[in-house]
Formats: sequence, C-alpha cells, structure tokens
Amino acid sequence: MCSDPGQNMIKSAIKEKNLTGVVVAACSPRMHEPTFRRACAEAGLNPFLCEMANLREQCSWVHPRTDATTEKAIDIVSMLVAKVKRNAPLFPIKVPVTRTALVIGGGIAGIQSALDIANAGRQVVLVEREPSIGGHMSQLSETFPTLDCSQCILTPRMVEVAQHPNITLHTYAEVESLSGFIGNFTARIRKKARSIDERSCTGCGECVTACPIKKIPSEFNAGLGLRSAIYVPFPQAVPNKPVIDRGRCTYFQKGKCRFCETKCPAKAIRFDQQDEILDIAVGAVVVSTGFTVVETSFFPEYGYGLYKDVITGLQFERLLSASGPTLGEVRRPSDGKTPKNVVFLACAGSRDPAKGIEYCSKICCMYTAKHAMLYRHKVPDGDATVFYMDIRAAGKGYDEFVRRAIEDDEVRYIRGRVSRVFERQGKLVVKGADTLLGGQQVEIEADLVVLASAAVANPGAEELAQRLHVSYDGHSFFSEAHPKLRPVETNSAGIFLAGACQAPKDIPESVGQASAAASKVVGLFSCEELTREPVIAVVNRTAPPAYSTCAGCFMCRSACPFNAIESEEIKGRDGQILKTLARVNPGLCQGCGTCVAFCRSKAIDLQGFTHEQMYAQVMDLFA
Amino acid sequence: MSTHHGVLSHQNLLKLLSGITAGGMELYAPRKTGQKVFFDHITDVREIAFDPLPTTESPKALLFPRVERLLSFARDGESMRVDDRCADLMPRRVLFGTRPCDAVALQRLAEFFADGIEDMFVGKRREQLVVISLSCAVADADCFCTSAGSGPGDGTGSDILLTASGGERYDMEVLTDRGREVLATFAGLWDEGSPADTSGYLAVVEPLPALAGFGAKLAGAFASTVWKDASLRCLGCGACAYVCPLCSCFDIEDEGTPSKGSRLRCWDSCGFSLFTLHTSGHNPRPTQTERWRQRVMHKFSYMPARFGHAGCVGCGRCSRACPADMNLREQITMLDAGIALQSAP
Amino acid sequence: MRSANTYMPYPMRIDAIIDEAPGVRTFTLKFMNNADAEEFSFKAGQFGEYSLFGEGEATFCIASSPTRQGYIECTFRQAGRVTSALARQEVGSVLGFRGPYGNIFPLEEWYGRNILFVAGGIALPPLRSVIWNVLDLRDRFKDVTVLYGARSVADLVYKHELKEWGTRSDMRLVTTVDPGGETAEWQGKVGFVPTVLETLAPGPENTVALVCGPPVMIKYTFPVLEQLGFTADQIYTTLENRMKCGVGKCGRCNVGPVYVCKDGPVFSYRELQSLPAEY
Amino acid sequence: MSALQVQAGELLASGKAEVVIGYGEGTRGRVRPVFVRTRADVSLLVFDGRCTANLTVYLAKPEVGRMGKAAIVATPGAVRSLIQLIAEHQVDPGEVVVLAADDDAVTLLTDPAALEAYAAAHPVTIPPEAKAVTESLARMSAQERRAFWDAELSRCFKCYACRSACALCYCTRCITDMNQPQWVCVAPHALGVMEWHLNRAMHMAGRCVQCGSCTSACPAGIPIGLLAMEASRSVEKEFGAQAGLRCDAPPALSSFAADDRESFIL
Repeated sequence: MCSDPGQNMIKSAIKEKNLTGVVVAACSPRMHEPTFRRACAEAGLNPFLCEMANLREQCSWVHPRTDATTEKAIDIVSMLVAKVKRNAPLFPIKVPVTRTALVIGGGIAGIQSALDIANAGRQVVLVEREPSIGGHMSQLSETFPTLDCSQCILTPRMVEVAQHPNITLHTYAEVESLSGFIGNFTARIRKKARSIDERSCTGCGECVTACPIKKIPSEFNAGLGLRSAIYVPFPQAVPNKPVIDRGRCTYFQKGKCRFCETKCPAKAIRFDQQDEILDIAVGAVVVSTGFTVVETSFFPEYGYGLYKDVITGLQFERLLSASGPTLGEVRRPSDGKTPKNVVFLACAGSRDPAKGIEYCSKICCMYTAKHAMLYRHKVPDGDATVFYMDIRAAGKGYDEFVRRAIEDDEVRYIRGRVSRVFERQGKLVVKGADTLLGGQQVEIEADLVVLASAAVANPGAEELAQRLHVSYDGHSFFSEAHPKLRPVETNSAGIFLAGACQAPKDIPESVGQASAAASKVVGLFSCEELTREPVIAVVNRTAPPAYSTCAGCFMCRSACPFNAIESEEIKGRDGQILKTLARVNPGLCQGCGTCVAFCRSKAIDLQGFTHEQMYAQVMDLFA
Repeated sequence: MSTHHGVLSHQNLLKLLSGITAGGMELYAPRKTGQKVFFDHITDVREIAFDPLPTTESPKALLFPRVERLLSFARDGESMRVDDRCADLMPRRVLFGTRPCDAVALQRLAEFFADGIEDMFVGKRREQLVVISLSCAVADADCFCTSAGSGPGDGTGSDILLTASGGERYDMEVLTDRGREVLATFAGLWDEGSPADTSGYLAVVEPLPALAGFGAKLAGAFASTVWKDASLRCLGCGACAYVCPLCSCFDIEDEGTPSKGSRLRCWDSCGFSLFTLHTSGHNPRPTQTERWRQRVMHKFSYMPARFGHAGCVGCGRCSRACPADMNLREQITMLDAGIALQSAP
Repeated sequence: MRSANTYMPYPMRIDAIIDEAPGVRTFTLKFMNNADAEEFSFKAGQFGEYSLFGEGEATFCIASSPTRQGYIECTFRQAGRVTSALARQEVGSVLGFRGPYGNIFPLEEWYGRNILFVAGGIALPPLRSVIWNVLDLRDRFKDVTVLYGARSVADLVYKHELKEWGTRSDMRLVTTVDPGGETAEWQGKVGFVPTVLETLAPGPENTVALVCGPPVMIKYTFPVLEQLGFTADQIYTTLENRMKCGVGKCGRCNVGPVYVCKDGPVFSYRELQSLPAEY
Repeated sequence: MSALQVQAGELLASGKAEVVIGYGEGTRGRVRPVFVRTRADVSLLVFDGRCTANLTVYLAKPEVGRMGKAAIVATPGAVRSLIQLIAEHQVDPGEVVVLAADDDAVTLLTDPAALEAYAAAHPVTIPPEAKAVTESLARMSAQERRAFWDAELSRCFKCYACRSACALCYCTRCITDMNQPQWVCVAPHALGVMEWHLNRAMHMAGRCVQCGSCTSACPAGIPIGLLAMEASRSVEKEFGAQAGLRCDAPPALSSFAADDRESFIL
C-alpha cells in the first residue's frame, strides 16, 4: 500500500468517489501515516481525514492465523471508520522562530554544538556553570584510541568559541528557568558574580599569586592538586579570567584581606559585584550538561576515601596529564612514590544492579586500557593489572587499542570481579576472583588502585530537567524522544540533547551527537516560521452565554508537563470579564493529552483524537 | 355505577391485601425505608407502612415511571428490528395506601396524557391500575388539598376509598367497577354497610385562601418582579418536580448503540437550566427566576386554562422535599400578595 | 396499520442528499413501506421528529411542499448530537420519522392574496414548503415576493432553487447578505433583512407576510412590517422552541398556555402578542 | 440583636457587603437561606444548630452575583468549601466577606489567611449517623457494600439535588448533561444512577470538603455524601492532600511531586 501504485490507488479513489475520509488498513501509523496522509493531501483531501488501522502490529503479527484474527482485523478497521467519520480537517500551526540557540554546558559536546550552529550563521548563547568551558575533556591526558593529547585538540575549539562572532559565552552562569515553547523560549540566566570586571581583566595572574589562601583542593585536578581562592581553573581556561571563590575567600568570609585587589594592575577586582540576571529569547536549546563519576561513598569495599592510593580514573587522568599536579609523572598520592604495581578495576560501580547502576558506563573499558597502557609507557618496569568483567571495545580502532595494551604493553587482564581492597602490612591488597580460571581467588598487592568509577548523571540533573521540562530516566540521565529514531530530541519540542547528559559517551560519540543536535537546531532555524502538527489540545468553545464548558478550575494547568496551559479572559462588549477560561498555547502543547484526562468538564479535546472520535471508535466495538 | 359501602377490619384489610398478592396481582403500597416512606412493590403485607406520613415520592411512577422504554431496536442484518409494543405486557396492579390527593393527581395525570394524541403507555397503565386509597386522618402544615380541589376524604380517582373510623376499622367506599371487581374475590372479608358520615375521622387541613383567584392573578403577572426574590434561594434541582404527583415533563433519549438499544422516556424538570436550552446557546429561560416562574405559572395558570384544574393537588411533597425550603404554600401566599401589591394602582 | 405507540417512527430511506451551506444539508426521504406512504399526508408548516436509532430524535420542519407527494425533505444544520449523526448518514441510510405534528399555515384562507415571504439564514426551510406550495398553486395567489437573507453568500441555502426563483416571472425574489458577507460575484443586495425590507416597502393591502428567521431578525422585522402598515393578523411566523415529544406532553416547548408543538409552530403575530415572550 | 446581626448590619452599612447571605427562619421549624440587603432586614438572620446547609453554593448563582459584593454566613464546612473554591479559581478572595459562625461565636474573615486559620481550627466533623454508616460499610464485604449501595441508589431519581446543593459542583455543564458523546446514561435506572454517582464521587475526589450538604439535600434520604467523602479520604491517604484547607493548594489529583509514589505504575 505504501508503494507508489498503492498511494495512487488511494489518490484516484479520493478523486473518483469524492471521498471525505480514508482508512488505510495496513501497518503502524508511526511508520507510514505521513506517507498516506501526504497521498491524501496530494489528492486534495485534508491529510487529517486519513486514518490508519494498524493491522500489522495490532493484529496479524501478534495473533495466529485464525478466523478470530480476521474478525479482529475487521473490528479494527470498523473502529477507525467510526472515528474517521468524525474527523475534522486540521491545519498545521505556524509558530514564529527566534533564531538564536541556547547551549547549556560548555564541555566538548556543548562546544561542538555551539560551533556548528554558529558556523551555520545562527546566533548561539553558550552557558557554562564553571568558570571556564572545556568540561571533562580538558581534564583528560591523552585520548583513546589515538593517544593524542586531549588539551591539544580541545584548546583550539575553546578559543574558537571565545572568538566566534556568533557565540555569546556566559561562563560561571546557570540557567534558572526556561519558559515558552519551541521557537520562542525565554531563558533566564543567572551570571554568578565572578568578582572581577571581565572587560578590564587582562588575565595576567597577579591576583592568583597574591592570594594568601592557596590550599583549596582543585576541582580541575579532581582534588589531587590545590588552587587559591581567586583562581583560573587551568592554564588554558576560556575565558582566561580568574574568579573569586567567595566561599573560600578571606575577604568574603572575614571581611579583611583584598590582597588581590592591591596587586591587580588593571584594577579589575570587584568585591561588590552582584549576580546578574539575563532574560534571553531563544528558539532552540541544546542541553549538554555532561556527567560526573560516582561519589567516594559508593565503594566502601574498595577503600576509596579510606586509602589515599585508591583513586578514580579521572584522578589518574590528572596524574598522567602534563598539566596535572605531578606534571605528568605517575606518583601515588600517599607518598609521591612511583607505584610499581597498579591495579585497575573496570566496572567500578557500573553494571551492578545490586548497587543500583545496572548500565554500562561505556567509556571505562577504553580508558582503563589507555590508563594501563600510558602507565606502562611512563613506568616501563611497573606492573599493570586490569580486573574486568568483559571488554567492550566496539568502536573504530577500539579493539585494536585494547589488544595493543594487552599484547604490546603487556598489561595483565584478569577477568573477574574484585570483592575487596584492603590494607595488609602497609600494602594495598586487591582481592578478587579469576573467572576464567574457574573462579579461583586472586589476591594482588598494589601500590595504587585505580577505579573506573561509574559515570553518573550530574547532581541536580533532575532539577535541571524539571526546569527545562524534559524527561529523565531512572538514573537521571535526560531522555531522548525515541531511543532509535529520535536520539537527540527530547520530548519537549525544540530542546535537544548532546553528550553524556543523555547517557555515558566517549568523545567521538559526544561530538557526533553534538553535531546532530546542531543540525536539528539549524534545520529548525532554516525557516522563519515553524510548522507544527495540529494534534494539540484545544479548550472548547460553545455558544454564549456559556462560551465554553471550561469552568476555569485550572486542574489542567498543574497536570500539563509542558506548561502549555494559559488563562484567557472572555470579555463582554463593555470590557467586563465574563469568564476566565483555560487556553492551550498551541506552540507549547505537545498533544500528550494529560489535560484531557483531568478535565472534569471534558472541555479539552485533543485535535485528531477528540472525545467524540475516541468514544465512537471504542463504542464501535459494541455496535 | 353507584357507590358501594362497606366496613372492613384492619386484620381483614391485611388479609385482603395478602390475597391480592397471592392472586398474582402486583401490589404497591407505602413502605418505610429509614425515616422516609416510599411506594414499593410489596410481597409481604407486614411491610406496609400505615404511617400517617405522606410518602416522599408520589405514586405517579405507577402511571409515568421514571424510565419508560418507548421502543427497542436491534439490527437484524441490513434492516432494523423495532419493538414498539412495550406497553402490551403491563400487568394489573393494585396500588394501596394512596392518599386522596394522590388519587386525584393520578386521575389528572392520566387525563393530561390522554389529551390530544393519547399516550398509550400512561393509558395502559391507568387501565390496569386499581387504586385503593386511605383517607387522611392527619394533615401537616404543608398540606393544602382542600384549597386545591381535593380533600382528605375525596374519592376522586380512587377505586376504593377507606376511612379509618376508629377501633382498627375502616369505612369502605367502592367507587368503581374495577374496585368492585377486585373486592368480589374477597367476599367475607368485609361487611356491606350503608353510607356513613366519615367527616369526623378526617384531617383538618389548613386552608390556603391565596389559592382562590391565584390563577387569574398570575395571568397578568408574567412580567412582575415578584419572581426574582421568590426564586432567589431556589437551587435549580428537580426534587420538587420529581416528588410532585402531577409534574409530567420528560425527556426522550436513546440508549445503547446504533445496532441495539432502546428509546427511553425519562423524567425531566422545567427547573433544570438545560431544559429549554437551544443548541444555539439561546435559552428562553436563562435563570432560575424564569424557571421558577414557569413552574408556578404552569401549575396555577396554564394548566387551569387548558384543563380546568391546577397542576397541583396540594399534597405538599415539594415543600417537604425542597432543600432550600421553597415552601409552596408560603410561595403562593407571598406571590399572591406581591402581585396584588404590584398591580395595585 | 400504524402502531398505537405514538413514539414509533416511520422507517424512511435517504434518497438524496444536498449540501446547502457549511454544515447545512437537505435530505430527501422516502417511505420504506408503501402503506406508510399512502397513509401519510401533511400540510405546509408542520414538522416532525427525525431520528437515528441509538442517537435520538431531532425536530425540524418538513421543508418540502405538500403538493409534492411520495417524499419529504428536511434541511438541518449540524449542531447537536442527533444532527451530527444525521450529517454522517449517506444516501440509502435508514432513519426514522414521526409526524407530521403541529398546526399549519392557513393557505386556503389566503387564496387571492399577495404573499410576502421574509426569511433569514437557516430559517428558510419552513417557508420553502409554503413557497413551493404557493408556486405549485400559483394561480390561486396574487403577487408572490420572497425576501431572503443570510450572513454570507456561502450561508444561503437552496442556492439552485434561489436561481430558479430569481428567473421566474411570476414571482419576485430579493436576496441579501449581511455586510461583509458578500463576494465579488454577488449580484444580490447587501444589508440586514429588516433594512432591505424597509427599502423594498411591500404594500400591506391584501397581503400576508410570513416571517421566519433567527430571533434577532424577527425582532427587528416585525416593527418594519407594522410601520409599512401590516396588522398583527397579517403577519405569521413559526416558533422553534426546543421540543422532544412533538405531541404536547413533554413540556419543553410550553409558552404560556400553549404547547408550540401542538398549538404551533405557526403563529400569527397577533397570537404571539398574547403569549409571554419565552421563545 | 445577636452578634451576627450586628456584624451583618455593620457590613451592609459600611458598604463592605451589598448582600449578606445567611440563614433565616423557614417553615415547619426549618431554617432557609436568606439574602439580606438592607440593615433593617438583618433581624431575619439566625444561626443555630439547624444551620447546616452550605450557603457558598449561592456564590455561583448569577442572580446572586449581580447583587454585588457578598458577605456569607458560613459554617466550618462552608469555610472549607470557600477555601476550595478560591483554590480552584472560582471565587476571588477579595470578593467575599465571611461571617464564620460556630454555635454562638461569629468571626469575620476577610482574607485567605484568616479563612485558612479558621478551617484549621475547625476540623471536619462527621455526623454520628454518617459515622455509623461508614463504620458498618467498612465491615462489609465488597458484595455487601454493593448490595447496600444498590438498595440506597434504587431510590435515586436523578433530581440532582446533591449536585445543586454542592458548592463545588460549579461546572458550566455537568458531565452528566453532555451528550457528544453521552458519557453518562441519562436514565435514572440502576445503571444510569450508579454511573452518575460514581462519576460525581470521582469528580469530588480530593475536592470534597465534607460539608454534608449533598446528603441533607437528598429528598430520598440517600447518604450520598459518603461516596465523595470516601473518595476524598483515599486521596488524603495516598497523597496527603485534604481539600478546603489552603487557598493556594494545587489540585490534589493533577499536581505532581518528583518523589510521588508510583507504585501503581507497572
């Protein structure tokens, strides 16, 4: 039916028989409804007068070949006929588009999205919570599977963002709220007070040197290094402007100090700076807020937090990095000695339903191989042992990379789970089982244990999701609209996802998704007006004096997941308010029908699925 | 026929009623449920309430039930099978314990439905209904039957009228052939008697003087402002209409699917806001003021103009049922005075 | 033999459907049983209850002329449950009809007189029955004038018949649409019906005026006619109160002591004046 | 003059109210709603144990609305229903002055906070008869309960007095009066009656303030308020939401919290 001859059959039937409705009894409407509706439209019939009876998924595929199945098929068709008789022509909704994109999160995904959109000639507002963009990628040493230096490839992109005429960058800023709808959002952004005047600051660093408070664990170095109260997170930061950590600054805490101010040649220190609130009109949003790794408390059995030499993979990245606290030399945190036995635990927390993280963090297999390999390069006489469950290296050049670690760099891979890490006579002991050897117990003494900690959603991800009205999964990762066919869209139109905020991802995948999201945004921005399917909720109107069966109780308003319910005043000729009704904003409404279910007065109908249509469709079964 | 008289003991009355149920006729009589009394299908005469209290509902449902199946239909292949003989199987029923006002109302109701194009449903039911009424020995403050064309010992509309005449004994008037027919089976349970003066056993009903000439006054009172204040506390429910023995407004609705179902007639009330609402949104009676006026005008002006009697027998049920204490006696008195005042020069 | 059940409809089949205006349709209905067809007769002004089993009944006038036998026509606007269901029917569908109910336009009393029809919008159907009745007995009447207005050109019903009436020499047709409702090709007048009636100024002598339209049109048309010299006895209209039973029982159409279904729907203006304004 | 009459008189005299909706003596020892518009008429106002009908129902009546700003004599139940009406955007808190009456005390409540405080201080009281029925219902099996309601509802003829007397039944067009589609059977037969009352109970869930007006309005003496009361109790149990306590309360059934229990979702 969906072939050209099939469509032509429908078209000619419409014309010859002057049809006022069409029911196509075939497969899933999800698949081919647009096809048939287009065919109807081409024959001059409003596309919404075409319905599909899903005989494939709802009948032939799920039942044996019996008469009863045939009867069910007839019922399904008959129900749709009852419905289509009550269909009304619907017309697409036009919504103007503000052609500026908001990108939330300035990691590699956000950077890539912002650049792609900006390079397509559209305006971008990039908001980053930290003082600098760069995200986790800026913390990495080398990257798998090519071992090129992470910062070397990232920094030029960061600089490009800063210099791009189409990109407005707000670092040390957060999105407080998002209102509006696709093409017409308003984002409220809180620019936290940096306590310096960014325009006068030259980034000379005098203030950082002057700051007497220097023993603050550095976030950039995953706690392995230190920073001052006024600080630039890392040398290549963009913007390369310091920020005063007001929680740590002596002046803000005790009212005295201001050493940095006296040393600043540009007189750029602003202790009295206030948070700034910006309301920005945007037409689309890319959410690329990234991820984090599980907290220390997650692994009491591995001694993380208890033993200084049990560290996370992210910390190990910093130990490997030339810009890190050890300038790239592998020295263990406890005594600064070079570890001779390093044990890497893959799946630390991941794929562990008992711990509540049943998913695979995806990146650990690869970075653990990388860590072991880099360690072996830096400490050629050291032993690297990896405990793993199985190796997931399904990327271009990935498996070869892991094989190289095992074969060329002689990393010892033990298939098995580690049950405990404990200290014995000043030495760390990793106790596990070798499942390839029939579950034989293995104990390995280690100088350093590196946990490939599970990648998890950022703290506050749920709250952000609620602020943005996007859905999230049980692990607080943001949900895509369809796991296969709409992987970068959310269920809120005009809001897209990029990077690890949706699920753990490596760099190439994040970049790929970021570009995909950017292309969605650019596509959306290709027209001045947006055409949307009219399958949205509508509050009915009736003849005066009732005007509507809506009683204005606004039970729908709290039910609406998309904030699409507004109020509307019906006024008399004299301007007096006769009635206040609910009104559905056609731009915001996603047609989910939740309001319809809650309305006691049945005053809201979902166009294309009205009460009358649904009722007729169901009642047809009894007819 | 001439009226027959007799005397019947309470014991024998119960025997007679038991005999009726045993003989296969359906017996309806007052039965107490909670604090209220309703006409119910009785199978055990001990359940009959000889309460002086009037029933909450009138007995009109025995002629004009809450729901009447006017016809039923079922698809039969390509054609439609319609069964319109719903009234054919109506059984003979005996209604016992109606008060005289109710019996008068049943007669007026039947006359109304017979007027013009006759309603076969009400007609058949009336034909099959034997009414055995009990005179009223007490009246309450809401009663005004004597001013509404009836009285506590009025036999109009009854087939048999019983008047408790003291000592567990009833004076019996057999008023119709139908009444005699029923009694014929139970010879021996009652004694022939001569016409007795029962007036001493009857309730004294407070007269409602305003009702005399009220209809005539109403004729010119459509545009009066009295209605507004009078109707202000009316909640617009249908309680008064549904307990009224003479309210006969109804709705016709289909139930079922286009393949199988029934066309039903259900009680309706002119007090409901949707009663006269047009699809266009236009409503000739937009507020309760107009609707209350319609109820009063219809009963006391329009009905008398058409049928020579009011659409009210003064049973007082509406006054007892109204959740907002729209007392009809009081309303009539007040409206009468209000209209008179307004039309005074 | 007709059923004793008053509420039993005649089964009728839809013989033709015409789309008159947006949401407005005309059905031609034929009796399915010959006996019914033979027994049935009606007069101009009467109405019936049209029904679909499972949906209910709706009240409209019989829009065809009693001079045309063997079928009836009805014209309705899709608005409520029953009319929406009716609108979904196709040629060949079976529906129920009971009637005819109500009183009639006393045409026989009007022989030899001028007849003026004034109609607005969807209220032309009741007059159409009379118009065709008069035209089919043309020689019994003197001048025949039809003034018909609608909100817009699209809203005019019986467009093909208007064309025919417009070309007939034995009658006069004036059509008008409300200001703003005209199209580029519109040949008729532009203005509200009462206003056009005023300029038309038909003489009241020996004339009967039949007025049907929405309440607001009627309200402004009666004074114009009175001004032109028509007495209340010369003006007739039909009332369209909500009805259910059609036989004076259900109480819905009650206005004063009359039941519109039984004592109407045709009323002279004189009769209307004696009724409370509850329609 | 009673305190109530004094207060009402002052409100009318000062123009703070143009009509006082209160209770007055009715017939047969009953009280009835009265609408007092002049100071002289305040003597009509009474308040005692007979005054249980919820007068807030009149606020939705257009004829009453046209009288101007209203003061209303309110029982604790009526105060709760007023709060709920405010929460449901049916009454503008500035529009109504409340004379909260409880035995012999009269409290003037003019703002949401005062209403809320009053409601909090006057918790729901269930009349002993209702309590007895609820308790016996609780002991019944499902079949027995069904039989109980079948018997009770067999007396319902759909006069809709319950709906008319309910302050929270303010819908422009009740679901039961809709016919496209016809959701609820019009007919007052067993099914139609059951459909109507279950619908109403569901629509009252989380909204019923348990004022008891529907039960006392029922001419057939059906304890109809129990259904809505029970539905609201379930909502209270499941979601901790009680109607009629907060003027800004979100709708119990259509508002969500991130930590809502979702045990019923498969």
